[in-house]
Amino acid sequence: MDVVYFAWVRERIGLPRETVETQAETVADLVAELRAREARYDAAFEDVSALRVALDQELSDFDAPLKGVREVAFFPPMTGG
Amino acid sequence: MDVVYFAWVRERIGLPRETVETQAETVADLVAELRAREARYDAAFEDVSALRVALDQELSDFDAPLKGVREVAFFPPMTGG
Amino acid sequence: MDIRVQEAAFDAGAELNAFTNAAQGAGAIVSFSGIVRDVAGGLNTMTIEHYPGMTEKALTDIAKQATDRFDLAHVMVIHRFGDLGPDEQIMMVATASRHRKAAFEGAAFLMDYLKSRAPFWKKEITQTSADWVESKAQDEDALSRW
Amino acid sequence: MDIRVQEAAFDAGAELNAFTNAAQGAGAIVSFSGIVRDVAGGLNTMTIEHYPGMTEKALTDIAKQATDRFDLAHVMVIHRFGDLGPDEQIMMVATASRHRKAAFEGAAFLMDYLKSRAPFWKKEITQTSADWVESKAQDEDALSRW
Repeated sequence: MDVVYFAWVRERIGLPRETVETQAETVADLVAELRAREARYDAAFEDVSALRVALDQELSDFDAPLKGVREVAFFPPMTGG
Repeated sequence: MDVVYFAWVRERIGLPRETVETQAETVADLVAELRAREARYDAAFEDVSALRVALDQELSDFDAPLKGVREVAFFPPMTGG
Repeated sequence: MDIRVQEAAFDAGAELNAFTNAAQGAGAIVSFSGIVRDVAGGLNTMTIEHYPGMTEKALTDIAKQATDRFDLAHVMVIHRFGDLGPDEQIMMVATASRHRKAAFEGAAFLMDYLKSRAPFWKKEITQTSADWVESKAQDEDALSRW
Repeated sequence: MDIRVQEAAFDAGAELNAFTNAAQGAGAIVSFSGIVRDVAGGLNTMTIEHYPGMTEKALTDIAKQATDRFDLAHVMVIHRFGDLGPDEQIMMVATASRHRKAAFEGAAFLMDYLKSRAPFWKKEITQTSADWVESKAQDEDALSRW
């Protein structure tokens, strides 16, 4: 599964994109796996209420199932316009 | 007192501007005087609810006093923009 | 504040750029332009009559109200009179503000008041007819929201 | 519908004129442009990051929703990414409709959704700081009116 990061999430984790081998059933499960890996992930995902998630480029939420998903993106609330 | 007309009021009365000698105390009194003059004035002022009036270039109403007023304008509702 | 009542055509794009330059630091710019629409029967000419003197006063007053109420950094109103053909620009307003909400509301306020309070009258001339455009009850109603 | 996500600068005035020509018969055109504002400390650069692929999909989806909901004759969205200096154009939306109310509401709707639903992030870089712009609660709240 491809996992991509934007803005300060990308900066905290230190990379824009990685491929993750996971059996996580939901986004929240994936976040728990990532946080357990290393301090920089733990720091980036400390407050998920400050984060947004997109599954295959559609906005989604942290309860959503990952079955069939190829790309998960984590980022802060958008500030376009 | 200068009296000016715009749009279809001007067309019905047949002139854009005239000087009127009047002792009318209010706009409504002036309208009554004009209507008594000739059929074209009577036709133009038949339905004052379809008309607007400005006194010295400020929107006003038909009850307004004419004391001190130099220019009275009659016209249909505006359609700018 | 830039208020113009003129017979000559204007270039909306050039006006938008000039307005944006004049409003440096504003962040949010909204423009509205009104274009002559064709009508059933084929429009030859739209003739716009106005009340010289009162028009400028009314537009200045409306623009001042909008500036104060929405804390606008800059306001522009251009309105033409005389004979216009289909697809010509009739008028344009622009507002500049730090925030998009104020810029949008300022421009909508300007347009609502301009429609019902500035002394312009439109006549649509086709091959077979010449009719004064009638005001709409909804245009007067639009003022009640402000 | 004209949706562009690009690094290059654009000319808002030229875009407004091209949009107006493309929307012939519409009568009412509204545009919004967003400009880089200076910040306390003096802005060197605003860097805009986006999510290639998702950005285009999100903007197209928002523009389709606006078109259907407000019966728009034409919609344009241009949004830049990369490094911008003070007073540069960040983005622009334009709407065309027969009626001014729909053109205004369509443009305000586009902006509200674009602000909170299109994947762009802004970073403000001065001599002494580099801060991601934080989203505002009021931007999320603005969606509730639609």
